[in-house]
Amino acid sequence: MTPDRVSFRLPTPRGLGYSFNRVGRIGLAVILFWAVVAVFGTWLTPYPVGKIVDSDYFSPMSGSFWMGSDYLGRDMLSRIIMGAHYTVGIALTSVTLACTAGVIFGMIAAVIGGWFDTILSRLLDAFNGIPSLLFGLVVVAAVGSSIPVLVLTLATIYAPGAYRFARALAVNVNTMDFVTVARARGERTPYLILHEILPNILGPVLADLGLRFVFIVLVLSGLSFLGLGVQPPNADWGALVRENIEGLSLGAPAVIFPSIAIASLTISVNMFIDNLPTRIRDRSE
Amino acid sequence: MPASLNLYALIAQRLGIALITLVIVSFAVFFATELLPGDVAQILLGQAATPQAVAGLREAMGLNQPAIYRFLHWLVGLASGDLGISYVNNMPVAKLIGDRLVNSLKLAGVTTLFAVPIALGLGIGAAMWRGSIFDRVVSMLTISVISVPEFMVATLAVLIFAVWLGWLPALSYGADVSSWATVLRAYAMPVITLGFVISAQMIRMTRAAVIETINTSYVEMALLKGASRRRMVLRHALPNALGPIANAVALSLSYLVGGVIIVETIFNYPGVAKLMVDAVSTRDLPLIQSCAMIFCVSHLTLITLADLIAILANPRLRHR
Amino acid sequence: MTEKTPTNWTGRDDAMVEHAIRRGASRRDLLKLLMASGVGVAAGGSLLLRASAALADTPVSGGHLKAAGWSSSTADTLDPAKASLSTDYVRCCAFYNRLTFLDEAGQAQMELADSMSSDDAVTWQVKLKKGVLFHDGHTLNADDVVYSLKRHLDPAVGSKVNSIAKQMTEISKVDDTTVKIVLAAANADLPTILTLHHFMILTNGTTDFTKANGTGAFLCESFEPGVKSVAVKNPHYFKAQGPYLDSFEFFAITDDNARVNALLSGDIQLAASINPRSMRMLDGKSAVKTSVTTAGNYTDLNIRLDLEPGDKAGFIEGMKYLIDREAIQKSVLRGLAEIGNDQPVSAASRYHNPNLKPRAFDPDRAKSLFAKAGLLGTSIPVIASDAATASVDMAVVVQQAGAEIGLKLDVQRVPSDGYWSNYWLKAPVHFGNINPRPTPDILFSLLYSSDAPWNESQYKSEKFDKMMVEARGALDEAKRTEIYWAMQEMVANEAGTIIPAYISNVDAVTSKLGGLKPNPLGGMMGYAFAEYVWLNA
Amino acid sequence: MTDSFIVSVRDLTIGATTDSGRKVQIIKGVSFDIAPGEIVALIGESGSGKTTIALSLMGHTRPGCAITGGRILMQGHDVTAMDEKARSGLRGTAVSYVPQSAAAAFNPSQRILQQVIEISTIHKLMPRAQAERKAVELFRALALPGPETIGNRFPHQVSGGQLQRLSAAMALIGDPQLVIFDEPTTALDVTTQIEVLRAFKSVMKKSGAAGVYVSHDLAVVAQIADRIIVLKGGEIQEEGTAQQILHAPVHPYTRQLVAAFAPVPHSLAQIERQAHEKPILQVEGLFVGYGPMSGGEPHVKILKDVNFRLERGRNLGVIGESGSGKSTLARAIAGIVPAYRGNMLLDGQELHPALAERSKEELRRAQIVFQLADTALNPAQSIGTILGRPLTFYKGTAGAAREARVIELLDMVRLPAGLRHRLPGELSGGQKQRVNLARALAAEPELILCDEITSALDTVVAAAILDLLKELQRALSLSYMFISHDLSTVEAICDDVLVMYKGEVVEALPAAQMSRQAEHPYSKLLISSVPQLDTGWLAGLEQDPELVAAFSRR
Repeated sequence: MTPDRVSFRLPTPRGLGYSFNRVGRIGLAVILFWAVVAVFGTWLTPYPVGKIVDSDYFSPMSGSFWMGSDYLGRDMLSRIIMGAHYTVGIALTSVTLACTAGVIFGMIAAVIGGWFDTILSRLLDAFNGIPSLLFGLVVVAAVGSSIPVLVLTLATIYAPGAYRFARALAVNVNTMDFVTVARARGERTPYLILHEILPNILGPVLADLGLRFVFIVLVLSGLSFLGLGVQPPNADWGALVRENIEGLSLGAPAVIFPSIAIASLTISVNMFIDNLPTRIRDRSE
Repeated sequence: MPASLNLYALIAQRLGIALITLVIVSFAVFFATELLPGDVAQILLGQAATPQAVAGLREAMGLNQPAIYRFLHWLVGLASGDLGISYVNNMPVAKLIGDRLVNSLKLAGVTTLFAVPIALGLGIGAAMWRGSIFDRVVSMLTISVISVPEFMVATLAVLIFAVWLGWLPALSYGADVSSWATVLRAYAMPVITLGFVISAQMIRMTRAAVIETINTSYVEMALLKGASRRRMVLRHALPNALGPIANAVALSLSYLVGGVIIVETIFNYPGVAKLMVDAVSTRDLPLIQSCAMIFCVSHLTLITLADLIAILANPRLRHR
Repeated sequence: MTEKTPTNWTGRDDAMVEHAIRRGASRRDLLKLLMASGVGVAAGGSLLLRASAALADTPVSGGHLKAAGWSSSTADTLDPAKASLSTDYVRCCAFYNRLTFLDEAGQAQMELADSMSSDDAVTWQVKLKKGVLFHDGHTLNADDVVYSLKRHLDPAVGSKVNSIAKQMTEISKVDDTTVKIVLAAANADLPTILTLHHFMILTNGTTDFTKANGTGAFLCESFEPGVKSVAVKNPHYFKAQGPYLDSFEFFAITDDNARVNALLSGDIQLAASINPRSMRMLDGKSAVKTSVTTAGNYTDLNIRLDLEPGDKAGFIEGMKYLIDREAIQKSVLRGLAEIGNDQPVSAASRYHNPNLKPRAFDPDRAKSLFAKAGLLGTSIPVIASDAATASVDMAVVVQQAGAEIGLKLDVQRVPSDGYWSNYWLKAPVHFGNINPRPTPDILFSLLYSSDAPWNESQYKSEKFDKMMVEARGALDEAKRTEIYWAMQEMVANEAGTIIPAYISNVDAVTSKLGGLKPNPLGGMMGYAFAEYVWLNA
Repeated sequence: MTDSFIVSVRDLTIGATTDSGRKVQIIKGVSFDIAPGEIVALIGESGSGKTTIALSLMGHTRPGCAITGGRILMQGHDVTAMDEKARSGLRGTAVSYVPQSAAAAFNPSQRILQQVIEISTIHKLMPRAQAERKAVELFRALALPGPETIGNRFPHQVSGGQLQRLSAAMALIGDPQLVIFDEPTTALDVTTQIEVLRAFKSVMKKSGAAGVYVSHDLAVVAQIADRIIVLKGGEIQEEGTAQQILHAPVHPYTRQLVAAFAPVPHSLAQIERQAHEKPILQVEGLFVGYGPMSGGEPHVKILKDVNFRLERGRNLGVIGESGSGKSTLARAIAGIVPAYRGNMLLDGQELHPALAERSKEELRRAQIVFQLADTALNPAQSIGTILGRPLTFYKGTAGAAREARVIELLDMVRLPAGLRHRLPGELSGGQKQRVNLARALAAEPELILCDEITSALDTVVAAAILDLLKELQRALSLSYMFISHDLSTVEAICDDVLVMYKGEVVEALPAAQMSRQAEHPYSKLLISSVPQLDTGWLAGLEQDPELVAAFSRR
């Protein structure tokens, strides 16, 4: 009977799911590849990561060393596989921490508003002004370099950005009528944040998380460049590039492969984020 | 209400907020650096540190006074332009920073001069011809650049331009700067590296900002008036995207002051970032604090400026 | 020092190398050639330099030299007492002079002193050269020397050599050109001790070090800490020879790779302390050459005898067998090193004990020792840092060897910043790095005597202390040598310092640079190169 | 054959590509002609394709859409066959466009005059000075105040009605043969709408250009169009002269449309009332504002001294134009915007101004329903969750009981039970508004504050919602406070009416006698401005120009 069925609607095939273009698929494939390597890499290394297996150094690709050897004559393939474990692991943990903290505080600031919002936003803005690498250096100088310290430092560096982003989104959602309705109903802040706001900013937040992941991989490699990072004999990719950078002029695979590894991961994350699968909305309105 | 008065009030408010933030930040910076472990006296004496020598030096340097006293002293000094005396070599911090800051600003200035117009041009172009080959190439390039560690870009640039081709000097500082041509040569390498890094960000953000305004009704209206794509973008979309673009540029420039530690290291360029790293390794607190303040001040100045540009570019606020 | 190390090197070899260079052979070819003739790469490098230097050893005057060291900071100073980095040493050598200096053979030679004499090695008479002018025109006299030496005794100055200077109980002026130095105990090495860079002579009463006013070969034109210094030729230099350069500029490029690149691109003419990994970059580059100095710099693994696990019998001995010295020499240091035998006096010193053989790599033996000590299966932290040259790589080599016999070494790389104050001497198992010192006495008294300020493994032996004092006063060379040999043996067997290799310092220079020779005080001619080198057109 | 027409559209089909890449037809073979000087209205609901057709006349389709078939002949030139450059040449000179929201269609950073004469700049039609003179003439013709100077202002400095007229000047500067009006008065208040319509009408007559007038509002169209084309689902339903469509519609859909306009007299809800019963809502001396407080008064004051009583079982309408404070009144009663002075009594009990200070029970008894169901329903929650939450929140209902109650609620608003698994985005506008209403009902309230709940809906759909409201009132003995700018809606459902102007109640009237009993000049103006379904209404309307000037902010 409903007379509002007269409004024009296209046939909506339900459950058709998502559309996903080729570039995005390639990105996802590379990300998954590295994820698998990161998780199962420990069992895949052909040689122990710390063992000097080649009497030469910066040796080219060969049957026994698929990616050549590093400056000490260690097997690069093993080291890159191990590096995936650390690079992906550290970056993912940090980015998750940073975004979780940033998003929670961003939503609280947006919902509560007022002085809490102003002071927190301004402080974090100013904190953004401290160059991230220098901040990393100071922290590591203060408390030493270990994986937890590294993760926390990176998370601290990126939390303000995540906060800003989440706050801007949450402020928009907060003005929506459904939040007002919930408020008029008498709902408290935690409910508003978790049930009304969070689900509506989750998409962009996840995309932002991806981009931040890229930056963290790069900052991590920058920190490695300045001599901080994972403990030997393990190394993240940035550290691998760093320790073998002398091989660059020789075209040594020892420096080229970890660079490719970094670039492939970061580029594919970017490609994936830029071409996220879109939910199909077959509606003309 | 009088338009200008309101505008001034708004500007004054932004400046006031920036100033208050600065005071809070100075407090945070001072006490955060105080928490750094390691004793400057001990580090100064290095391998020769004996307990008596350390105690004597601490006394002489006034390190035994309470922290809050030193903070107030420092803050008052800061306000009057006195940055204190370096613990390490007894020179005024202002003098130590002075030249370095000029160097940093020079590098930032030259990079800005080149990178900003190029980045804005490419960003706007990519937005104007959205979806074209040009747009795709620019987008892919920017993604590639922001995906590669900075030290790789720098080292590759040195290898190619200085070592293999021999076109440019590998070091930028201490080079011959007697004429414009030589200045350009000297700055080429770090500027290329930094230019790559910051343009990529600016291009992305400019493109996004312009595309956002292209999707507005008034740009569609321009199309329906028969305007060309160029006119639509340059006359209608761009002026309204100034705010976000200024913000993107401000963030990039802020990076140029303090975030260039890797470039300074590789090109042996004596800027403030390297100074701060040195200061950290020698626990030279007055120097660390001053450097940190410089970064915060420049960042705040830039984002406040961008904020003001956004306010001034907005006719609703300008012509009330 | 390498000059006399390759005892099987003959003049015929010299001629062969020289001939090869004339033919235009690449550096790598030559190294192969030298390897073939059974000479260590390190020795080969310096011989190579000598051989090539022979081509053009006529000094040329003029030119501007740019040289880069590897470290500098705002702590850079023109105060010799506080000098702590290579950068400081280079500047001090250019702007000031010492009473004595160390020649290529490791012998103390007179510089500002005309002579130094003593009958009992306790009371010394120092005669000064006459008519030596400071840069400001002031003439050198005994007051200047007394002031310069006495500064080191004042704790407020914060001298780095305070502990060494303390043995000078009296420093007094006899007349305008004579100074008397009385020592607490006999020490025949005083002339050598005074070759240390800290003992530069200033004008009486100098407290301002924003400019350098010395007697040195160069005038200080500008000095910016952590940035660079520019020096111009001293027209009134008291030595007959040199300086040849019109001016030189010194700064640091901290990044190893950037330093080599700067040399390759021609932006600098001298790059100090090249990473062994970079050697291959220099291959086949005719525009550059290297100068290798094996002076006795070493990175050692220190295990404190008074803390766990070093206090467990057999652990230190086991570690000495577990450390693969050959792998460290070949892979970590790329051959630019000599295998060490756990004592600090290197083959560059004339007191080196050649009979003391390095321990062989023997993991099985190490394993049984660890098993006896009950340490297999436990995790032992090992502190390493980039601050101690190559220590991280060495740690990884030992770690891997340990992993294969079931000893878990937990390598912790800590930042260079603060390494020396926070970890060195303190951690139970850690790495240290010791710069070359001119005499065994300095090494032993700094590092191994019971009251040594830097007793890395907390080695304490009364017998050793007595022998040290005895050798110090022994004016008979043979007797001293004998005592030093015995002391080296004690250190190698009893102390907890494992010295796997003596690291060569490699300076890379443009092939136009002439006059650069190795020196036992360290790279860049014991940091004093500026005065001696010249640029060929 | 086409010579006598400015525009001939033949078998036009326009396709769109959906997110999944699937192609669909949104315009399915449309043909019509427009003669010179004739104004043709395209009328239909949202999604009927009326704007798409209008834009296609300029050779423009929105992103994702494309002309897939048929021809559009503009003075004999085939627009569909032109390249982009040729189309650009056409735009502004042969055919021009007056947008729905002039506020959005003016570039905020350029002065108005510059934008008005931009067409002449782009097409190099005349020298700048001449163009400016022409613009001023048009401003005058459009009855804009200060025609000489208004062009020097920025868009945000003039009112919405003026901007809409300025956009007409912008469209006419290039002397086009055809002007497309795309719902140009929809966003305006009724009093403003009249002036704008008058201006359009006179200026079109003067220029002799033909027009296409796109609208969903039959009454508006009736005042300006010669011919009306009724669209639905991308197809033409009926085409005829304005008189014929209004008075003798043939197609059932057209009849439905016209019927929705017929006033439905409201009869008092038959609820037993006891004489002594307290009013469900009583408001006394209410003042509302926001901003920093000084001396107990906020910086910005919105409502001033509002007083009224709403008896149980009766409905109160609040009418007024945008900015009159009617929505704020609803929000103040709901506690969302706290009042700073005055009392609110719910069933005789004092309500605290601030939301946080009210008890759950108080909150439950008065529910608010917002205008835009799109933003009032959380797009990330299923309908079941949205309806279930108030049940859990107020009553602690959970599990199967909750599920059962949700189904009951859906049934109450005439929606199928299966809908509870869907997300709001998958529902039509009417369905969403029903869910919006059901959510308020879930709290079992006694009073529902309806804030423009039918304004965003198509006429037919809105009528159905009103029917539902009445039905529910009978079944659940509810009281409504009904806020609307649309007088006919208020008339259809309310017993009493408050007329608001600039934050004050200017008059309280019984709804049935609104037009007869209104005494306050503003009420009179407002009531007389509502367009009637009569082609001669606008021409015959007489309003005191001074009154108009005093009350309509132009």
